[in-house]
Amino acid sequence: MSTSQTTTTEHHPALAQQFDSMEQQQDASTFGMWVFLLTEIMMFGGLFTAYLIYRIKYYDAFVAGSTSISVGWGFTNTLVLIGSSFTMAMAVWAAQKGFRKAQVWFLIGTMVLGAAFLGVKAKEYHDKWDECHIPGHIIGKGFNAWGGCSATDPKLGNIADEIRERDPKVPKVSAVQTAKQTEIFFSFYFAMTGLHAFHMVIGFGLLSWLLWRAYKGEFGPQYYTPVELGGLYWHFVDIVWIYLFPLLYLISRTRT
Amino acid sequence: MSIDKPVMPEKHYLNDNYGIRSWLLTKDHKRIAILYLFSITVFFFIGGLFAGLIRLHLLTPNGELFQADTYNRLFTMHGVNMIFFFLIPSVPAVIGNFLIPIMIGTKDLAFPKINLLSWYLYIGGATFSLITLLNGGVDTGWTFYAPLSSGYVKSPVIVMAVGILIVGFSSIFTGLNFIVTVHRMRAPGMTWGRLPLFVWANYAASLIMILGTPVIAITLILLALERGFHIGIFDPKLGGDPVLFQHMFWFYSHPAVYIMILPGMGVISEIVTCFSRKRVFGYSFIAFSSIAIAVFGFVVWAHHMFVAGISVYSALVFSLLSYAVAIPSAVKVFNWTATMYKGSVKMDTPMLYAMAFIGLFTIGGLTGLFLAALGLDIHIHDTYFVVAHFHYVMVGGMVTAYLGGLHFWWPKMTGRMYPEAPAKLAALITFIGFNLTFFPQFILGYMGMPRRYWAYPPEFQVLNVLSSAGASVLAVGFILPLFYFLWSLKYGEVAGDNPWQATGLEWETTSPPPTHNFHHIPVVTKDPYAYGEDEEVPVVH
Amino acid sequence: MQLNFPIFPEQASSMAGQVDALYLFLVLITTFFSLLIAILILFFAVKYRRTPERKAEQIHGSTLLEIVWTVIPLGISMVIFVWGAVIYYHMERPPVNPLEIYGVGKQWMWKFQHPSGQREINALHVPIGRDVKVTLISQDVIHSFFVPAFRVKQDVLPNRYVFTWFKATVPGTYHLFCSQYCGTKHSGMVGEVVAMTPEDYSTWLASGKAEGSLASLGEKAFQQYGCTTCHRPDSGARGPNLEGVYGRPIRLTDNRVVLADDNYIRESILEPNAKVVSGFQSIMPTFRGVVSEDEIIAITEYLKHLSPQQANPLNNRTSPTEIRDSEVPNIQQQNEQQPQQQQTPQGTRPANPGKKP
Amino acid sequence: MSEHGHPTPKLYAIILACLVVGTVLTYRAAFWDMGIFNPVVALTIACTKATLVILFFMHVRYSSKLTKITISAGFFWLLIMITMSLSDYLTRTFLPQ
Repeated sequence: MSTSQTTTTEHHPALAQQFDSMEQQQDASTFGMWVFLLTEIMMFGGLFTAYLIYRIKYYDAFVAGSTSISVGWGFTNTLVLIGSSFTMAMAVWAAQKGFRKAQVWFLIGTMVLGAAFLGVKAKEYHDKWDECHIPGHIIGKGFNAWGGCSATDPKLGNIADEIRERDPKVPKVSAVQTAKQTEIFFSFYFAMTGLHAFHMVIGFGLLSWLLWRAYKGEFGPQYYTPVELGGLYWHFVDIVWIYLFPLLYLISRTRT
Repeated sequence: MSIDKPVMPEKHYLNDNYGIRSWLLTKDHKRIAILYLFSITVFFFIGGLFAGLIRLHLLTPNGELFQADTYNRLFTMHGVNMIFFFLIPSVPAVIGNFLIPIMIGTKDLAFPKINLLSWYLYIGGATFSLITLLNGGVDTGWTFYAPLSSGYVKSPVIVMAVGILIVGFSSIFTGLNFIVTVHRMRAPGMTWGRLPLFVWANYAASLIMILGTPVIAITLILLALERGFHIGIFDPKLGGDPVLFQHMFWFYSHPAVYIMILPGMGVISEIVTCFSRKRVFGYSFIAFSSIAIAVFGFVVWAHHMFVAGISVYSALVFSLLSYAVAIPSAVKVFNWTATMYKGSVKMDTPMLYAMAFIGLFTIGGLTGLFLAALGLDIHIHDTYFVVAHFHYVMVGGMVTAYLGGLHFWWPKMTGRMYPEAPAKLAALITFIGFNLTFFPQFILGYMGMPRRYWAYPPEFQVLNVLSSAGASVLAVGFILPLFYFLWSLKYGEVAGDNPWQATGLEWETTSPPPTHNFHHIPVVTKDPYAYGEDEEVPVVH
Repeated sequence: MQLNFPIFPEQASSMAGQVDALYLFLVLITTFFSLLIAILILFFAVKYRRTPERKAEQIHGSTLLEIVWTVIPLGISMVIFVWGAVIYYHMERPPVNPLEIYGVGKQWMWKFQHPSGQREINALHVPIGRDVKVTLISQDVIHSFFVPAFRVKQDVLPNRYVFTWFKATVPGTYHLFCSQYCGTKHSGMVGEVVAMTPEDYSTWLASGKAEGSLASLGEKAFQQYGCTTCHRPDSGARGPNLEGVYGRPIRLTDNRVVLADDNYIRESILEPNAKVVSGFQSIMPTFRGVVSEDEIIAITEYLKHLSPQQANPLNNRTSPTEIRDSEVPNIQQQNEQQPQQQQTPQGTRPANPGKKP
Repeated sequence: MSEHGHPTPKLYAIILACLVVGTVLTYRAAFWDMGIFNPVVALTIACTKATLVILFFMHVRYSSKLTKITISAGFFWLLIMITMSLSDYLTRTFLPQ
């Protein structure tokens, strides 16, 4: 299909009936994607706003919470995601140029990196589970009602203690107290990274579909809009992470 | 022109294809608009039923008809139904969906599949939230304030939140489709300065849909998580701040009232010009005031929270900005009035609705000034004054505009005229019933009757009885069109392409339009509302 | 049905007249513009009705007119804004030397406590002619304290004190409503506010069976919960001496300075280690779930009485940010140096002739 | 991308390098005590990185004005939400005289 050199004057098979030309179709689709990303900005924006308010309100607890998540894994994941953004950009470039093989490989690369990111995320979530840092307790039953965590020993108090041992400047905060406020930190941590990971999963699905079509050779210089749109989406998800990393992992690391 | 009787076109979008599949899998924006028309009518009457029961209950002061719990569920379901399932999709998803592509001269919206998807999301989400009715409905009020909704009520709040979330995505996709279509799909010669004001208004409303709706989505997700898992973001027991919920909720829900009213304003601009046979007065001012309303609408939300415990300084800022939104609305009203000046006015049903809109919206808008005035709002906040104000804008404004638009474009949608006499009667009944229902509520509100009260002190009874009496009249006014519209589908006079002798691309194609809207994509050479250029003074009917 | 129903609420507070004046002004504006538009529309519709002889005259617009009807509404709305803001400012400014009453809202009742110890449910007795400050808190969801005759309304939040004030002017019985939807019996969360002449009020106070003043109730609770074990005025105390603390800026362990107001004291009881006073260990257990909102209020009142000034110094402050370092007492030093003596640095403070309780 | 001028793989590689450097820098900077400037620095770097991705990976540098306006609008609205909400939270403690 892609090998048959259609020109815009003829009817390209991928041209939808409501559009007059491939160019109009691509323009409209790309713009549509941007408008969609606008809604995504506002959706994450609601979370960011709420996060900011609580970060100001419960700063110390946020420091304690932030310190308990692994900055190393966060750093690694940032690099992984940036790398995947690069391969995605290259996939779009290859599609534009009509290099079918390169395009397929770059898409595979993006998916591998995306999967690696999700894998690391899963590991981090699992660690939090083990440490009893899953928020959302049923009132009165302690920090995590399911994970076998006891009600009276929220480990976050211990984190606060550790921080305190290293730095006397940090105010003394009781275990229970820290637990409650840090729980809000973890609520944000899981809500934000969870929503982000959810977007990654959707992106992964999109990429698989693109990969299939790319493998069949549907994309070429005439028609590569789906790859372009998938790319925009993937980069957006990357941008969200670029903000999440410092906001969640790097709150006042100087105190540790 | 009245000599040769108009005939129905042979082939049009309604008879292009038959069968349930051709409707449920259609990608034609016109058919999707009809799907929306059916579904929002259903939800309108469900919501109306709840309203009727509320008014019936309030006939007596001591709450004798329903239990308090039932009453609370009634007003919540009324609010949710009317706002999320009727008002927000009403004009954009029905009339806008049908007309925007035709008005700008294109074959369809930019993304027909997404358009169909958004109808499915709408119907799916709305039906999903009606599941709560099996459990008696939700009793949080449509505002879902935490921590009441997150921890105290026993009704299925999460189901409702998910339902509204899904409908929210439907709204986002509709807005997205409109914006891209208006930007990228205009016919040759259709410049921004030639766009019909209806398109401008819907464009402005779409901006709010895509910028505001995602925020309510995330807010409802957090609320559901709070209720399900006690994550502590809104629950003060866990260190959360319930006022934050209000901020996030109103960040969407205040602009959302402009999603509801702006498209209605667009309808009025079309009707007033057509029935006055006049160019619109101050085209660019009306067009830009729509955008101004959409933008300013985003910076005034905390005027819903003046007594909620927000900072004094913040309250001052939000109050000041609230007045900024009043100005463009005033500009529109004055421009419509001026458009009628020295026109050639014919008072057909759509014009009656338009005139009612201008009057009622003026009252609704001006009473908004009461609520934005800080010292005064303290007293009337959360009273029936707010209820009356809101209904003047939403029923007196939006529903009136929607009905006006439906009458105006009914011949275009179905190819047949509605019967004029019962329609005029219905318009009159609606107007009288509406004022009788809601005007007493202003007085009740200033007297201090709080909203959402199942029982009230006896001195408020007379006004409540008046209001309930008005509601029964209003109900007749709303049910009447249902019958004569249905009747007209079979027996209505064949309308012809342009029964109103109106300008605008939608009147240049057949009624009903063909599946691809035009036989040839039109080229626009004239300004909008070019009345009076080739005028032979038509007297229709 | 009462057929001679009122259409205007009673005016029974010092603010009511001001609010009503603005209301009437706005009614005037609304009536004027609504009639203007309605008359114009109807007039045009009749005068310019469609006839075969006459064509519409095409007018494109007029920038001058557009400016006129932009500027005039803008001017009017600015007048309304300023007027409304001035009233609001008066409403929000805390009164000096008010009668302080505490209120607790819960599903679905109001509880009030008078400083002299009277408690009321769904009723509030106040004297006329005196500023009454009501400090409010909710035990569960958000409620709203609304007295239409006084034109006051304030949402009552859980976990945080808010206040409102009024000065009743006319004796009588008025509605008290909860105006923020709060669940099933929202409309049952009503009561009455009884405004009485000062003489009647003192009679009422005397007749009520108060179990002692609010402060004495607080003192009882203070002892009952064993607060005195640590909060003692001697050098060995494990907790800061609370005499004279209320209304003062406090330095915390992390060198921040906070104002010891109602909210701070409440937080310190329920979440003792959130803001620990400099020089002390965070060893106090939480009293959440042990002590009731009513008791917290009583204890706060007791601490207030331990302060040398009777007037609430918070009423004279502008903002906590204005607290200067020199103003901040070091409670620990105070404990060590003058163990037996009740002393508070009064140097920079505006002299407020205080009577000891 | 109708307005032409395409980024090359070389340019993409340069951007990738910049992003990696930015990430390392954020990471390092978080451990230097700069007082209140820590979050400022972190967010500045994040914004720079985001801008690079938007401009080059997402081709906005080569796109129409409309796309640019759309993106600016997104961030502008986000700013409205944040600043207006904070206007309440940051001034709540002040009491009017």
